[in-house]
Amino acid sequence: MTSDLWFALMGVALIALAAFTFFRQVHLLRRILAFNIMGSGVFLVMVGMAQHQRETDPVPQALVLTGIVVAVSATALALIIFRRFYSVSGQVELDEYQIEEPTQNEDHASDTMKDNINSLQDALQSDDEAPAKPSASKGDQ
Amino acid sequence: MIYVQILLVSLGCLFFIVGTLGLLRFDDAYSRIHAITKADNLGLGLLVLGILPSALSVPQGLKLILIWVLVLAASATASYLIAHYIKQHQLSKLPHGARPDTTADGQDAEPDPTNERGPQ
Amino acid sequence: MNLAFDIVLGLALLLTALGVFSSKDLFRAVVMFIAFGLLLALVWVRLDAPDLALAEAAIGAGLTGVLMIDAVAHLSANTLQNDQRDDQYDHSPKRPLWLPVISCVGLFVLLLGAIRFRPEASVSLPDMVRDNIAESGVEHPITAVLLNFRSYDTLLEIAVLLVAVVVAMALKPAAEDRVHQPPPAHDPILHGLTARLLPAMLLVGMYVLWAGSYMPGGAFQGGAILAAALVFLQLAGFAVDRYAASLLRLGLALGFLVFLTVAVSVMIGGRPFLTYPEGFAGQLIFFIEAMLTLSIGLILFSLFSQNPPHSGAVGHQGANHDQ
Amino acid sequence: MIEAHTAWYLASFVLLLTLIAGLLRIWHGPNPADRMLAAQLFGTTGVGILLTLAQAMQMPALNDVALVLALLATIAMVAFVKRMSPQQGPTKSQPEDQP
Repeated sequence: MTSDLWFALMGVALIALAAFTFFRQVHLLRRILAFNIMGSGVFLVMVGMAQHQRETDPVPQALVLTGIVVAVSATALALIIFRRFYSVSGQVELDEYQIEEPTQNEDHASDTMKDNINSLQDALQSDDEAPAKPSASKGDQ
Repeated sequence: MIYVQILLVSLGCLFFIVGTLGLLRFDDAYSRIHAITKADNLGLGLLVLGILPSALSVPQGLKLILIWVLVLAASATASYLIAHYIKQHQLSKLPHGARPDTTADGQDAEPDPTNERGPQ
Repeated sequence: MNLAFDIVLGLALLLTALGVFSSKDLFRAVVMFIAFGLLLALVWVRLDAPDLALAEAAIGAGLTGVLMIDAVAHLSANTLQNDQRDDQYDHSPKRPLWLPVISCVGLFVLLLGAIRFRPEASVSLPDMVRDNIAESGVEHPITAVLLNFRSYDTLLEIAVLLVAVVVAMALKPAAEDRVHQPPPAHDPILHGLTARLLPAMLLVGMYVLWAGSYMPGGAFQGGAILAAALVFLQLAGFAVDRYAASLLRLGLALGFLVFLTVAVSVMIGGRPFLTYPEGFAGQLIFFIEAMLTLSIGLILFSLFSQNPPHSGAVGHQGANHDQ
Repeated sequence: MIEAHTAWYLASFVLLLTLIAGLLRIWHGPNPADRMLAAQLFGTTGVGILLTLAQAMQMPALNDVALVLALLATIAMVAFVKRMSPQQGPTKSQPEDQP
């Protein structure tokens, strides 16, 4: 039992738990958090396993270094898309498990992710007409 | 020399323990700020002093001191910022002995319902 | 002692991750995530990877935390009702449990199996790196891998970053949709700290970049520090994004363009793509790295500053009032 | 007399334990400011652990990591204070109060 192997096992546990959370939660921000931690778990497995077999190995470390920077930019982009989605639709989750009535956007009845993307696109295109077309699903409460 | 180092590092660790204990045990946010600054200033300072004799070269030693100075400046500013924030939004009750009429800060921030105690 | 430290550190990492996953309060999850980043930096130290610790300290404990706090603030600037509704979803009978459980258990078993029955590596990469390091132009093996042995990765990585920032710019709300926030309150103490800290940050960023050729450090870590410095300035109330708009556009693509230009121009001399002429490798790598640092810093900063401002949902509220 | 690097490990181990104890404050809150305070202490303790580990593992490069961490220790706090408005209840949003 070396510490490299131990941290690789921790990485495995992180990946599994993050996968659970990713599919269990609907809040997009929580999914982004879970996805980030899953990425960290993958990095741990990569470096830990490579170094468990041999000595300190610069190649996986360099790859993971690239990965960390790509991961942060992907997270930042995901957050931008999430916030844009939130300000357009007023929702923090995609509509798959919607309990309340669906959004009253122009292209009504959005039960699927695809429709959500459509509504986002519509709102983006109609940006100049009105200050965003929000769904009213939240205001009705 | 080695005994002085052991003493300094142990004292530094002790201040970190005390700071964490204060963070956990004090029951208002202002006192907690007081607790963590002990760890920041004294704990890390003593730790750096204890490590200095083992520094490999003069630049390394200067770097250690620079780290301490940076943490001092950063933690002082962070403490100020968070205290200002807590006071401004009345997130915590005042520590003992402070006069309540100095909290208002000229605005009508309403008490936070998530705070168990609420400002009195 | 050694192993005990690692075991406790690993368990603490797992504990913070569990804290992130199980917090009902979104903000608590985010603070736990910041703690997770810090512990991960310590784990990289224990895995003999100070380069990764350096990047993680700047990115995991710094930048990502700021991005997340900003996003939560964006949500709570409107209302946290969504969060409460989220709890309802959690207990909704409509949500099947089999998908999370199967994916969790399946991944766990598969990965454990992969670790248990791993194939023996047929080539020793560390040995190959050690044998060729003298020709690479730098002394630090990780920089050699990133900018010489596997420079494809780095080139494509900077391209990916560039694409991300272009997408972010495309998603920016139209000008009239944006409500201009009042300039942040002038805070003399924060102002003073930032003004004194900025030279230190730039200096440390440059030091880390320069150190990359012979010890842990390099373009990625330097870029992350530069980005954090710019984000710090922006948060402290200096309108960096407005002052530096033109510089930003220029700097975003600079790293990629310089890297590509060097990579292609060596082909004129009849050498393969992405190799360096003998004798110039060290200088060229440092030049590319300097440009990469600038680009990475500016890209990560604009991914932060391109965020729709908090007023994004103000339009939403206004629409509610109209009804 | 224990070996020098074991003593350094011991110091970093103690600091790690205080770090883990600090997690409790992040968990219990009660308000966001308390959680951020705990995160601030995390940064400083992290610097302490890195400095002691640099001695224990004979890795001077870790001092650079500690330096970066010390420089960026306040950035999350500044983001919190500047961006987060404290309305956490069911009240509708109000404009951020700027003094």
